[in-house]
Amino acid sequence: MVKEIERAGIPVVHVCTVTPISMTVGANRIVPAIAIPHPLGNPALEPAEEKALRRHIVEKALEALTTEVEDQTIFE
Amino acid sequence: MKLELGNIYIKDIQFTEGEAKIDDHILYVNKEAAAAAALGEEEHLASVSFDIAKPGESVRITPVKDVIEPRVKVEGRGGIFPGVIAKVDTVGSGKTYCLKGMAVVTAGKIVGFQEGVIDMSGEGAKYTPFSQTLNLVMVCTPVEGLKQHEYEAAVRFAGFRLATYIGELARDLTPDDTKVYETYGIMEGKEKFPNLPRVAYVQMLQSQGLLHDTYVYGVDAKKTLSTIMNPTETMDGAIVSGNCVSACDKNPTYVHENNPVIADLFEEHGKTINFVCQILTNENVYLADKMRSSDWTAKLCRLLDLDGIILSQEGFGNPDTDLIMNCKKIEAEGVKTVIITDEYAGRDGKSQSLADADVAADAVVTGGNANQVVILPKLDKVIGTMDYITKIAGASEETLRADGTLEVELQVLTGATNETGFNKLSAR
Amino acid sequence: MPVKYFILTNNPMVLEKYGDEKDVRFFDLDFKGIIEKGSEMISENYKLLTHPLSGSIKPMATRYKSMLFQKKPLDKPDTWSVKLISSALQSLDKFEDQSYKHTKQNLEDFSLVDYTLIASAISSAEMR
Amino acid sequence: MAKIKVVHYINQFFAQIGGEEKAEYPAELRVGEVVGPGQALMQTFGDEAEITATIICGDSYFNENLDKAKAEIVAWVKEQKPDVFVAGPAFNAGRYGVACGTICDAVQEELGIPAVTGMYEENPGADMFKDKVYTIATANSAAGMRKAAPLVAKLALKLAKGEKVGASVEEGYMPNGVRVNFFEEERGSKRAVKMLLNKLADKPFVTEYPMPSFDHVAPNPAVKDITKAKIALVTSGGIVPKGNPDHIESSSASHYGEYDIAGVMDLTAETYETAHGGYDPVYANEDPDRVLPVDVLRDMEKEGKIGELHHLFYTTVGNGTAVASSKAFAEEFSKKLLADGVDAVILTST
Repeated sequence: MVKEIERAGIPVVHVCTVTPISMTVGANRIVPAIAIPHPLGNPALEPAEEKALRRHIVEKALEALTTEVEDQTIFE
Repeated sequence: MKLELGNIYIKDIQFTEGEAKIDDHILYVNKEAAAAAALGEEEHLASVSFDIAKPGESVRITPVKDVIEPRVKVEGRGGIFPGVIAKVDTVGSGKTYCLKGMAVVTAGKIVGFQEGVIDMSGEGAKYTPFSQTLNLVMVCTPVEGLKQHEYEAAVRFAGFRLATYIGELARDLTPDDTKVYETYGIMEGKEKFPNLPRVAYVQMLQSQGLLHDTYVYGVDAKKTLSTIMNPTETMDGAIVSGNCVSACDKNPTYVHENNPVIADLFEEHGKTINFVCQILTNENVYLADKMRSSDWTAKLCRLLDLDGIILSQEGFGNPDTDLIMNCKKIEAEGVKTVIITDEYAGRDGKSQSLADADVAADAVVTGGNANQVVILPKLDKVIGTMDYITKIAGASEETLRADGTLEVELQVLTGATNETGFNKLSAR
Repeated sequence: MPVKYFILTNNPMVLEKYGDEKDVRFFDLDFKGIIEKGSEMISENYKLLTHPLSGSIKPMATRYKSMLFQKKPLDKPDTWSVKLISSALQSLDKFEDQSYKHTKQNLEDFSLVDYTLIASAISSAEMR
Repeated sequence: MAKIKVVHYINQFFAQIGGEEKAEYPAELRVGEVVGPGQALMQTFGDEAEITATIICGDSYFNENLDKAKAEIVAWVKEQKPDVFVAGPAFNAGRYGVACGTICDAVQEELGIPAVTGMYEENPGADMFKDKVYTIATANSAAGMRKAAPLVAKLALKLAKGEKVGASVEEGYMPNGVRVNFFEEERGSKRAVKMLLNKLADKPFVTEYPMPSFDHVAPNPAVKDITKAKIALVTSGGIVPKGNPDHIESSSASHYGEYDIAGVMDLTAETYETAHGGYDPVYANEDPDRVLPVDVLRDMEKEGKIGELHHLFYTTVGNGTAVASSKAFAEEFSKKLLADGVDAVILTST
């Protein structure tokens, strides 16, 4: 899906747990997620802490969207 | 280095109670003598049995381990299969006779799922080159409790001993025709053909580990750095197969002896190209080995001031990575490459054929899609055993169908999608 | 100098042979499962040292796969490892699932071949 | 045995009605008539097949009234019940090529009738349809009719008779991504030597296996000012409103969902859930924000860190869904995102 969104001319960041799959499907901007059942969260944390973690990932995603990239880049 | 190959065209093979010989192009085999020659002092094999399969007969040979062409060295240094049967010596010069139109085929369960099938008639015969040869088949039975790799080595050597023994029967014959192959030293070649493009053959040898090995003068290719040799050395059996995997694209010893790239480059040698040499490189499992071997191969191409090379691989998946690395690095040295491979594009032909790719590989010859499904007819006779057929790589569950026909992928047919360009099968 | 590594495998023979003297991480998964486990390792920044498609036995035909990984994780996923494992993942679907072949005898053969492949890689890694 | 029935589609030019000035010519069905290039096809059909009807349609009419023209023509073809449908060949006429590809694809998809067309490789219709419709590679002008028509006709006969179609280089159609085995005249090593000789002499050669370019899509330029940007959320994690109103399947999804989150500040266990069958749904159902970060983006919206969170989000289930389907979903909703002025997308996957 990520390739079609990019092909349509819309910059897209792929927040994905298993980055190799993200590379395979052709994502150019990749942000590693936490885990498959809860990519942008961690139930073991306190709600406030978990939201902060989520915010950190979303900020990484925005950073990816605002960074020029030549080819597939993982934003750690 | 100059080698004269003498071809003796075998018209038929027959068993005899009398003395083994070749008379008027007919090979007479005495089973006891042949068994004795094949076994030598081998204690790992309980027994060997012989059978003959002729083109067009309703016969299936399976599981097939190796296919070997009997040859004999009548003049020049060393003997056939140096470092394996003959003592170590630099072969590739002098005079060698080859028994054309026939092959020694070793069969026997080594690793239950790997060996291939040779059908002498029907749909399968179209795809395996060894349906066209008179096959002297040796079925090897191991001693009780023998480990697989010991059994593999035992069958391998028994095959070479038998092929050498049969080749010796031709020592005093006169060949039907002869062909001379000559290569020169680097400088000498440059002087002789100053403005012909300098071309070499880069051969990747299967070398991933037990049952995936190739031996050069008896040395396991896995442990070697890329090296160069005279292409005529292969004609005296300098390279032999110890490979048990993926019947369709492994190189049986027969293909090493009759390498088509070497033959077709010699055709152009001195006319349109200067066939400088052959380069050997391996296909290891360890990634750093792949880096080292492909770097070394590209370095050799540069050192030899080559203009172009033909690159062939052996096997699938793991070697695809080496194939692309070799191609990329050699092209980066300014040496033009053409690669020969086969494909695994899925049964529907829609999957990606190779496990790796690069824009540098812009000149590819393909030996066909090994996943293509074919229906093999029920044949009257089986040499070897049928109970592995559903286990052979590529055979699927419904392989053995009610009417006795076999639905299998080309993968199971020995040599079907060979990657040295041995066959005419291709794909688009 | 020799590389520090750990072995990721679903092959009981590898666990049995190397279990006590080497860092063997065994997971009882099928072929697809162990390749996916390898992919997870790579997304946790571990560098792959061997080719995931080693051995010309076709994926899905064999059940076992062992892989070497560099012991110390990098700071981010290693691009070559990602490329190799994703190509292996992709090639899984072009091969018919042949797990029906996993008879007892064959499993021993598959196990042996996988063990010998990783052994040949270990000798390279340890520069023996 | 009965003759094979063929319906032939051509544009206004090849029907000798006129050129560009007649491109608005509406779709017309001429039963029992063989028109223009139809004659050339008939030479190869001989008495094996006959063109039972010719459909003529102006290139502009077709492309500007796409759904109407397609429906009309497919209905006529349905009526005629041909064994095979032939369109063109269109050579290098762009809109004509696209029309041929579109109508052949529609006939195959909607009626299950095999179709074949022909055009020049640079015709835009080629890249669009060669993987779906057998497309004979032709010269770039009608001068190539003599060579193209027999190839189109022969392939049409084969498709009508349900015979096995050979490799692209044997039948003359453009490689369509399906590898087909066949036997060459010469063995591989000989072909390799010849290819090397051409490559060495900088002469043209044709590779037997073009390397896949991984169909890599180049990255778009970065968002200039994120604080003014409209961001949309898309997920393959299957987040849907509680009760999964559109019944998105838990695996191999056949469609995607478009849902409005205007005024929604946070996804809660009571209001949203996951339809995804491929992972343990407990955590996502507990707090769907863990898959679709609406809560954080609403905060950022309030703080002016982003311009706006788009009120629509798109969702499907990535588990086992065919690549072709998820590709089609994304192509469709990307058009909607563009139409809604979305500047960037955050796609979350499990």
